[in-house]
Amino acid sequence: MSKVFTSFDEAIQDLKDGDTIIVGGFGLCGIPEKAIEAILRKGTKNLTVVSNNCGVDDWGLGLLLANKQISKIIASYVGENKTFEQQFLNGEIEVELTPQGTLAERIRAGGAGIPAFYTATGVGTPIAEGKPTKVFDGKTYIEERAIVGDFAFVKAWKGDKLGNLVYRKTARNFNPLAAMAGKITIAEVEELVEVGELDPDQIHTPSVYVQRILVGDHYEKRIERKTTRKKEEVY
Amino acid sequence: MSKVFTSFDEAIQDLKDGDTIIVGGFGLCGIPEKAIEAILRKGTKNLTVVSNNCGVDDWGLGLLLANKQISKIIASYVGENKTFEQQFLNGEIEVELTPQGTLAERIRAGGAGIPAFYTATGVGTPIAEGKPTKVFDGKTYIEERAIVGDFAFVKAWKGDKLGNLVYRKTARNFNPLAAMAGKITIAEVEELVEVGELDPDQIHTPSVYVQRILVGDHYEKRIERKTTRKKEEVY
Amino acid sequence: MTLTTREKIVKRAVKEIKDGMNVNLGIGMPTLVANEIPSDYQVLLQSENGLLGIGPYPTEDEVDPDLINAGKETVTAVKGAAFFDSAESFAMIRGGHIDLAILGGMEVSEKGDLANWMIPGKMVKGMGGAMDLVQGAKRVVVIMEHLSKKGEPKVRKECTLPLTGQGVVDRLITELAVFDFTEEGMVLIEKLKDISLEELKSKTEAEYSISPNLIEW
Amino acid sequence: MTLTTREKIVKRAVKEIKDGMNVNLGIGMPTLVANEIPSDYQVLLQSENGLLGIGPYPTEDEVDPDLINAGKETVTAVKGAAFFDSAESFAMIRGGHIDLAILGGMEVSEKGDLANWMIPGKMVKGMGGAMDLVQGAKRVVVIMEHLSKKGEPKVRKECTLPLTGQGVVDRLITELAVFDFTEEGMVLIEKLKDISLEELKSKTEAEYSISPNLIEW
Repeated sequence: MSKVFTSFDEAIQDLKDGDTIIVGGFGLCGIPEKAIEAILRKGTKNLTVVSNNCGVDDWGLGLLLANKQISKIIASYVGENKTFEQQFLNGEIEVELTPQGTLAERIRAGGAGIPAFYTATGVGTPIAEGKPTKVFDGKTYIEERAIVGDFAFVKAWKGDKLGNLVYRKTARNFNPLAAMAGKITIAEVEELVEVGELDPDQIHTPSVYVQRILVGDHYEKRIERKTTRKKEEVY
Repeated sequence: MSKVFTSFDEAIQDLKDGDTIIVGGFGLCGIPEKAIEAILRKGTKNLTVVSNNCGVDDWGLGLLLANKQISKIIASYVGENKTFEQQFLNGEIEVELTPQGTLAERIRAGGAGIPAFYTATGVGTPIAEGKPTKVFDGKTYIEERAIVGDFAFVKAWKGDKLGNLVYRKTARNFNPLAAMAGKITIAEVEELVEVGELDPDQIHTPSVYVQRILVGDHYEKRIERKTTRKKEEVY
Repeated sequence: MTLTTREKIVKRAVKEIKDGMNVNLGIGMPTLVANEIPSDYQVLLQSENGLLGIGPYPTEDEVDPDLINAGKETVTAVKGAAFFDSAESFAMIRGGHIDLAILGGMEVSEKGDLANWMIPGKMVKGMGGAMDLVQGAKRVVVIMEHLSKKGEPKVRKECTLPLTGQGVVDRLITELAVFDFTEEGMVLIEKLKDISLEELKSKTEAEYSISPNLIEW
Repeated sequence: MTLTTREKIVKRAVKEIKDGMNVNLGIGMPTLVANEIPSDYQVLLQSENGLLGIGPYPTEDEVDPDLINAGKETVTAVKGAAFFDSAESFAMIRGGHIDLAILGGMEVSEKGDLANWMIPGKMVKGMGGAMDLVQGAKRVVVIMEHLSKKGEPKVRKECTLPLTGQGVVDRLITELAVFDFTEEGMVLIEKLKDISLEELKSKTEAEYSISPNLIEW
């Protein structure tokens, strides 16, 4: 009955070719590094990946791209990736660009049992093409559909053995939403604590959303753009 | 420029007859006691009140009912209130019963700029009457509209002077949603702390949603149904 | 010890709960099911006002006005509990993350319709979270007495009261019998030994088939 | 000291920020505006990846891979900052809680349309949060150079590039002029002293009226 796994390979055993996976993270921040590595090892093909970005050439989801495991991406920005560019121009990969806020809300809606909602985002732009619209109080809105994943992969800072999760700083981003929207949600954490150690008022993802939990070691947490100031610099 | 007020009467000075107010709380738990008392003193009439419940006869929103300040209630359950019953049967008050989850989501949608969403809740029941429906993947859903308040009144445990809020236990309930959906959101807290004292990872309501904040003293926190066990009782 | 009608229903209802489940128990009789959950089970009880992991009632010293259940009773929270706001709470419910909801009923129809929130002509109190629960929970079990206080059938061909949900009930448990609602219609799957099939039929307005694997207790 | 074109634009743009505002600054030139905000202002900068209260870049010791801005640069957080998830972040944006968004542009039309995310024939990178920001922020200010690198007008009758938003721009700031988009159309409200109205007109494809209170700098 325990949700705690010790092997990432075992935790993703039932991931199948053609599955839709929702992956937490923004850029390279708060990405489920260890699960992505396991998917790379497993070699699952034809994945539809829902994620705000798609990694860089040699890290994060970029690894799955390079290994040609992804056939479709639903994302808001895929700009940092030459592998992607090539595969897109070759017609090897389908892309559904979605405004970032709409993407976040579509994933939340998938988790919350809301099949569709309306937003003004994208009205009058290419994003609106083919989508139903409706006027409320004189303003036009687009209908956007929910997203549900066969699996969701999330990365948290701490988690307890029941699956309650706490994120750190901007590594939270899409992770709590992804957790809600996976039929099977697999959480990886830097620190796995005993049940009762997390303050119930401070849990970001309640355990009900998490089916499997693992602790990962040696998180690389790669930085995409390291920007610093000199110590004496006044901001 | 400070958001900090010291007088509840001053904080609600611009509340007008006929305004829509969204009020946090579930039952008598986590209700903005002090703001309600100020509204009672001010005597504002014809209020549309959006709140999960409507207090009891002599406490919470029941005080505004008894003083005939409310002309319409949008709530999920109004069962604990004889004053309400009388006014309803006399036709003095209009009621829009809304399933609790739909109510919560309508308020969140109001705060999140989503004019409408679909839910299966209430399909085939009196709640669906007169509402547009739509079929997604073979299942019928009802379209539900967002709620925005002229004012929102919320009660938090701690708040800082910028308006960041932290709630305690089940006193959170509708409060974070109400905070999002008020054109002017007035937060009352048990403890007002300096900016920087709250952990940024643990804030439930970010300051952007709060326009005015006050500390209240001597919270009564009335209990509706005190249920206890004997110490030795094993559960 | 002879069990009361409610005790009988509660004893049967608790068997619906499996180890590891996240469960929402409705107000009233369903709340009593909590006391019967085997102590070695890891079950989290959800309270739609914003708590996953309801604990026992507090001792006098533990009473906390900031910690109540959906019935507005003071409660405690178990280890591993989480608090959240009402939108998150119903995201859980509506999104199918609650494995089981056990709810009371006024009437259930043979199509699995449920009425449990409103009696026409009487004061309307509201549906609270019941309409969300019956649509959202993965499995909906209704527990109620087989007949009304006046001896009228509550298991109906069609509900006479306004509905809480249409075709939402998976299983109905009364003190006399257990019925499942399937694609092929309503099926009697369990009954009291002491009641004949004829007598049960006479007390049930709904039409149902009888499972070939009928269990008697 | 002579200011570069970008510096001129940034200096003018910062005047849009008032004390007490919650502001979102786009990636690129808008990010530079942060450095010019008067130090006595209580302004919170929002980063759509989940931070309200962006601080300065970290020192080498402070670098934290878990703390980045929407441009994926390492940053710090100010006192009073809050972290949240992406749905909450865009609830803030879409719900009109961000007072001001300052964004870069490729083209702006006389109707206040903005194009800033896609060049046909070139690789599409994505719109990120720009489409949400232009629809949701209470006020949208676009900053861009008046002409393209090839010397072509970027302030257009109609955008030639795919839109980010239709009729969403409240104010446009270039190194030559400032325009408002009102119910009565596009209005020139400020311009560089050194440029004649004729020259400005020749560099601007869009049609605009001239404010009776035209300011020159």
